Amino acid sequence: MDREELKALAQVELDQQQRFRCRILCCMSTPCISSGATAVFEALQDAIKGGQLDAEVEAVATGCMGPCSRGPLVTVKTEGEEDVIYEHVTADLAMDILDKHARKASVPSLDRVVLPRDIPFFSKQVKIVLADSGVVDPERLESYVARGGYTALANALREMTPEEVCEEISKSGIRGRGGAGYPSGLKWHMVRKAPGERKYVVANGDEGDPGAYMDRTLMESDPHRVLEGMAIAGYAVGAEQGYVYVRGEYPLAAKRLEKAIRQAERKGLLGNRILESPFNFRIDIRMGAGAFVCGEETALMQSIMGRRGQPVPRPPYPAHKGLWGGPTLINNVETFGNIAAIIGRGAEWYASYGTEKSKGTKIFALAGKVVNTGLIEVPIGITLREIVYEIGGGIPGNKAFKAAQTGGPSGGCIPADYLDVPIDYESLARLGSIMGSGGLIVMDETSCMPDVAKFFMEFCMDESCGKCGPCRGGTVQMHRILSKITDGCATMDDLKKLEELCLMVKETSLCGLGQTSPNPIYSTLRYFRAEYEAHIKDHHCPAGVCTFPRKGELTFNKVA
Amino acid sequence: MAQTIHIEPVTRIEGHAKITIELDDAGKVSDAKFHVVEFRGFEKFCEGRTYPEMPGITMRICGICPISHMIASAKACDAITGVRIPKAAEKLRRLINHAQYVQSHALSFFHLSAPDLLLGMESDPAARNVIGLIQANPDLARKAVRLRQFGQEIIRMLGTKSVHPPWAVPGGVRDGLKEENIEWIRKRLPEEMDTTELAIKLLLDSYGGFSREIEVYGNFPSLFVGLVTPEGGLEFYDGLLRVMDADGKLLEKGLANEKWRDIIAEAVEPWSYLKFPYFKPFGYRIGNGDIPGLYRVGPLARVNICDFAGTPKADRELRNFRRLGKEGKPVWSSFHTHYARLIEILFSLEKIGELIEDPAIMNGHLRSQAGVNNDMGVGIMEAPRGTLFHEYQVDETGVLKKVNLLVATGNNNLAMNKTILQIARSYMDGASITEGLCNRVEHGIRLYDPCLSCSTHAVGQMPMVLQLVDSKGNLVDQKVRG
Amino acid sequence: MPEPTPAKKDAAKEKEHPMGDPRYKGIDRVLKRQQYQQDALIEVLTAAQEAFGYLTEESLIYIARQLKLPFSWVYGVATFYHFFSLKPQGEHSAIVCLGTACYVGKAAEIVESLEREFCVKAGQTTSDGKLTVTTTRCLGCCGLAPVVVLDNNVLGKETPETTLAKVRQALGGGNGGNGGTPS
Amino acid sequence: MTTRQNGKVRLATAWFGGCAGCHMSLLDIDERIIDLVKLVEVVYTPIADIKKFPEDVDVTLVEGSVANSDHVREARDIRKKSKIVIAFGDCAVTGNVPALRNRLQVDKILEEVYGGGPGKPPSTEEQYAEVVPVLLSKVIPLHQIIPVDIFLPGCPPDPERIWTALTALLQGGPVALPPEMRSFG
Amino acid sequence: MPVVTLTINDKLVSAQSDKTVLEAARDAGFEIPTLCHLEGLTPRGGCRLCLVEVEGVPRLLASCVTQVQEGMVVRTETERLHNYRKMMVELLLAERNHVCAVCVMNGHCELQSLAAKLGVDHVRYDYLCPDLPVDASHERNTRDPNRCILCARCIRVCDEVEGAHCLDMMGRGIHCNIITGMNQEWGKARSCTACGKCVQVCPTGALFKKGSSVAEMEKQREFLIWILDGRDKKVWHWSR
Repeated sequence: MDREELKALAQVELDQQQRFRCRILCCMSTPCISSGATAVFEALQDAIKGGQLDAEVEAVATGCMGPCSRGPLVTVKTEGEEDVIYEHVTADLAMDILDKHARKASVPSLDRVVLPRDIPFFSKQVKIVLADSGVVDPERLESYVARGGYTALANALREMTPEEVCEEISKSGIRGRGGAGYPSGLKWHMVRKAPGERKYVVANGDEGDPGAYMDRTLMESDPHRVLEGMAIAGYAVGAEQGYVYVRGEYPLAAKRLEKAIRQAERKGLLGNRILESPFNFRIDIRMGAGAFVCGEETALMQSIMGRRGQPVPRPPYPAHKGLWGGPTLINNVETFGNIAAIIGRGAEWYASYGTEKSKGTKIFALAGKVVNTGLIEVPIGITLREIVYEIGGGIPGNKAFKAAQTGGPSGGCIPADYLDVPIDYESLARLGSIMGSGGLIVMDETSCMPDVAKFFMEFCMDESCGKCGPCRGGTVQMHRILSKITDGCATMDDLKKLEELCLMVKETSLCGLGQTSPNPIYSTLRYFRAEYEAHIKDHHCPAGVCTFPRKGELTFNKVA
Repeated sequence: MAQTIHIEPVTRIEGHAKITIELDDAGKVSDAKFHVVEFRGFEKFCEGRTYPEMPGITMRICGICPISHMIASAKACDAITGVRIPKAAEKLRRLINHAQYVQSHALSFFHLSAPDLLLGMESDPAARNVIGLIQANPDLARKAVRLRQFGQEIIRMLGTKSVHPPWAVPGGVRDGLKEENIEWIRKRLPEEMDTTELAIKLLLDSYGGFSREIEVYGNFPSLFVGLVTPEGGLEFYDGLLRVMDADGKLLEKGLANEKWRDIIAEAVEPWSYLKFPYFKPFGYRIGNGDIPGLYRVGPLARVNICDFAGTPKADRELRNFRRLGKEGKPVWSSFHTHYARLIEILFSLEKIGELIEDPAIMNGHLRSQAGVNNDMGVGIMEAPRGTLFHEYQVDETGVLKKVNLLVATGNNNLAMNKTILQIARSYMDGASITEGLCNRVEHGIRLYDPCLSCSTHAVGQMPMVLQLVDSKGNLVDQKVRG
Repeated sequence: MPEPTPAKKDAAKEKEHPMGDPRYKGIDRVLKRQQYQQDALIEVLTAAQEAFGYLTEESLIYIARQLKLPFSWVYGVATFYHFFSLKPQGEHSAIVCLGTACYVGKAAEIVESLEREFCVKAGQTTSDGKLTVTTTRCLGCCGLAPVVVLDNNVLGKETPETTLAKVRQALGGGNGGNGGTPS
Repeated sequence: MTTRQNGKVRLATAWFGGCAGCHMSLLDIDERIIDLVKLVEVVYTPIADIKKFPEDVDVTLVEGSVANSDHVREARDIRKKSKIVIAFGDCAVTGNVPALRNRLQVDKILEEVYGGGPGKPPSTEEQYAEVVPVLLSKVIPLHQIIPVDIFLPGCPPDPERIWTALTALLQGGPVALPPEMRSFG
Repeated sequence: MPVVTLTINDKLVSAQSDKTVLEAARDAGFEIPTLCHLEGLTPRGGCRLCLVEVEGVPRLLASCVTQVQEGMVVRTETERLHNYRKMMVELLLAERNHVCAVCVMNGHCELQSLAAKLGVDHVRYDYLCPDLPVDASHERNTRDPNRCILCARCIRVCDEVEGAHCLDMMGRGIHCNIITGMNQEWGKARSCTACGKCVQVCPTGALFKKGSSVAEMEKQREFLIWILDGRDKKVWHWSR
């Protein structure tokens, strides 16, 4: 296939879609499926067939639409009308939807489940990466192509030199969405210039942060976007082999990617002589098997090579010596999700979103004690208040906002005082947190901060690979001290020890997991020190979470 | 009104323990108990280790007689490998053991017991200790320190450290003696001999003032257990098990070590972490509360059961000692343990003198090599405080499956309880607790020189609190000394 | 109750696998697809776990031989990743998500109630082999927190009570409580 | 160190879960002990008859690990009454050999060690609860119960090591042992 | 090989450009503590004891895996590094059951002497006291995981020098452990050639010659350089 044929394919698909008077899009991502979306979709299909509506109405299984807690979600696209989104759809309600939109019947009961489009949840979002999520059928290449998919790749192959592609990425100002925020363009240039016979492109889909699932959603809802981004990267850096490393917990994502790769190969969008150019690029899927540390790039490479996912010291950086010694470009799945848009619409357009130092949009997984939970894509620089109170709809039960946790186990907590701080890499770092992969957990007054820190430390302790001493032993000891604090049998000396350990583990650990593991303690200590001291000095948990069986009195064995 | 008196901690012994004395409604002593209050669990945590590590681990049971444990353990390990250790190694092990007898007995006599003997049972408790002794008689104290040092120094020569030397190993020992060591020992021996003879003289001179103590400090019929040479001589390192009854009749003339289980069994009591071994053929408790299987080990027992010592000076003293027994019977009173102990120092010094003049001790072959050849090994030897049993079972790889340790002090557990009961009964009058009574009861324990670190399961410092508790357990009176 | 693996039924029809167990065919397929490349170890282990329900020692030895990798290497990899289990799993599995959102939603209480009810510790299987209770770090369903996966069905917005009821039902009958009767 | 009227430092030694080897090593300073007695007043030690730990002690050497409830109580008492507490020997510093039991469950050990013989095992009867102390589930070093000022490792610490530390202390200087004098074991 | 000049602890040092900072520092007479590093084995960078400060680099760098660069300014002994090293050794001592007094390597152990050198006279953290069985099934060697610091020297020597790869690491985090074969008894692991190299490179008493008693085990490591020089450079070291 060449560029013309690609255009033709898109046209065919568009024509096909226009034949339907009404298209009913059903979200079939994991959260909605677990809320019963399969039954809704099947009921719709049956009814369409049974009611001889096949010619006019189409039911499409799509990816995520965003407000996951309201699932199953259904979007109805009717010619000449505004799209309507329904929440909490059941099989019965699906019949009503069919009646109303396909048969133009009046079904007032449906008004209860209409999700207004003008609420801030939607209006505050800017969808670049998730533009097609919830719109396209992730299992059909044509669906993506009809939305303009793969044209960016075609244009790059045809009109741009690899150097120019890298430059375009640099100009866009996009930074790695995996957490650290390293400028992607710089990385691409580095890999492009690195000497080496064989180079590799790796999409890091080992989304380990508890509370973040944008990568999964992207891979499940719009797999071709990721593949296209990788192919462009392959062209730019001179790689012929790519790997998507998918977290083991995401079998559906792997399945859809697998399917997408096969479809793309069949159409000549991947494989040899892509779009009739001399460029060859294969993509393989590698499954993780349950190890958070494999999100760290050197550990991830070990895992791809079938080894224990233990990090190796850097330098050499993967960009110089990565998989099998070849220069390797590792970017997050979300980062790759941005590439087609940047190349397709230009770096300048992209750079118009975001702040001076952080360009574009960022997807957050909004969860915890907030009314609207789900996946949101917002321009970088938006304030936390806008996210929590406008997009998120505030805290349920009229409770007080206490803190928002970003960045998962490597991140930190942002207290209410900083609700108006714009969310970008630098501001978050100044507050002692990180952007991370985008988990954003809202906590209200019922969360105990030492307990929160203990929760994250337990995570790090379980996920430490065990290679370097400070992380292996340090996380265990930090967890012990935090346990003593939440059990009410710590001393102020323990707190001092904890702070010393934090600094030591941060500065001496081999990889990012260890280096960032004390962050939750740091930030909670920074903003909620009084809460720690209340546990230690007064044997009192202000949030009422921790129980102290023997208040103030320590038995010997407890101390031991 | 019945009461209980607590003595806590018992001091000037090697370890932690408490004593309680129970009084009946008439204020008469009805029972006395010696509680060992610590537990370390060597028998359990050694399981899973490899047997060659055992001499090094088990000697940490005790800092006073680590050599005994090291050697008993090494002997048990020898038995597991099934090898006969080289002659020189055996002689060296005997040498280090005699050195230990010198230092340990010197410590027991001078540092722990002498304050009572030389300063008086009822003297000021604040000064009634080795420091008081140093101040009262610096010359004697210096002699005592040097006698103990002599023993410790020989241990250091062989094992590089005076406490816990990593020296005896399965199949032999790690290092031998050097010429200059022998020279040093030879030069120091006469001085130490003099100190010991001086001590014997001091002790016997003081006997006149202790006639009542001799009468009631553990003066009761009992069995005596210990090792003797095949010829019936005094033996510390190796030998046959002998059991003598209170009349001097031999119940076991010379039992092979592996058969020790035939004659010894252990009982437990809820009030002590130290077990209660007894002579198995006679049973533990019988109806009237008597314990027919009660036996004693240690210097008194050893000197009682042997036919002769085997060295001139020791034999001379032994003849003198025998006269203390009534009607040709063994010596019953534990008070004479002090004397027996000093005889043993003399014997050890003489033996050290013999050993260093034996050219065979300088032979360079010190270790036999072998792997696991038996699944079980027993090592029995005489520690300063009495017979010490180590028994190991191993799997075919040499990992310990079962460890049994019966330590010297444990063997004397029943006797110690009986001794303090006897003392309490004769010195307790009315419901008031005197300081002197406390000390006398404690001295009764000190006679056995109990090494409670040794008592495996048990160690304890003996703080001393005397408590009067009524029959309902209410505290009536308490005396804390200090 | 799930089938005792469909592969067994076909055993008579299909040619016996040299290992004497037709389930090895699933492993062979992946081995071939990956061209016996050593770096495909994790994929092959995944296939073995799918075929046997857990990684048997025999299967690990087989994989090591096929990939020409040292035993210790294969064992080291198999024990590094939480996904692999070297012990047989129960007929039913309840996986409680302990991701941040679920933690904030008090998922720990669900784990505790399961542990109490069925006398198991998280990560273990009941003595009668009926139920395995495990925890996981975020299933990416944070919008539905707290989340429990019962026999591959994702259940959202759970409470200890609702989870217990569903697990009891899955185990057959309302009295699933005896599932963990200590033997 | 403040000097007393008699010019002597008030010294105490105590002994918890250990083997007495450190005390033996202290005695192994040999004749120097006679010099030491000129400088210090030994106010409490297991080898003397003072039963109650006295008030206002300058230096206390604590041998042994903390293994039972008595030790915990005594350690706290010692801390209250001593200016300087020295963890004396590996058991006090690390738990050492007594801590080898930590990998096991204490109830199980007791059961196995005392089961089988005639009679009842220790600590099972209430009337002796006060007499026979409760074992801690883990044997711990001294500094996990009370703050410790100086650590003197070694199994046992070599007499030279003890002498170096004591003389430094008695001369009022800080105790700074050279590397070869501070190793465990 | 080109030579670069760098500054280590204020001293101007020159080194071949393929050398690591550790090698350059040691050549210049500066002692940097290491546990997982052993000359002759591939560097691992796991123990983190050899961390150094490099001017202009915000992070601390493991000198065993950092190559020298022209103009580099390195500090190997600062108070910060010293404190961290102390803490690392304490963490190692706390995570397993290291009882120096009754260890076969007492007096010869790298961990023990390093602790003494760094002034670790007590461990501030809780001892974790894991219950780990001793494996004495091998005819020549014994493995006691209670004394293991997971430095992986044994794994590397078995793989890189002996070529047997009988040893590897299992589990993760605090539950890591060294295994032989399919985590089976060492005596039954057929890939073991009983060469004993692992025993000799082990810095502690975790691996020792069967039958060793307390404080008796001493290790000799020169063989590693002899083998590597003989094999790779055809240079043989004839002892005496």
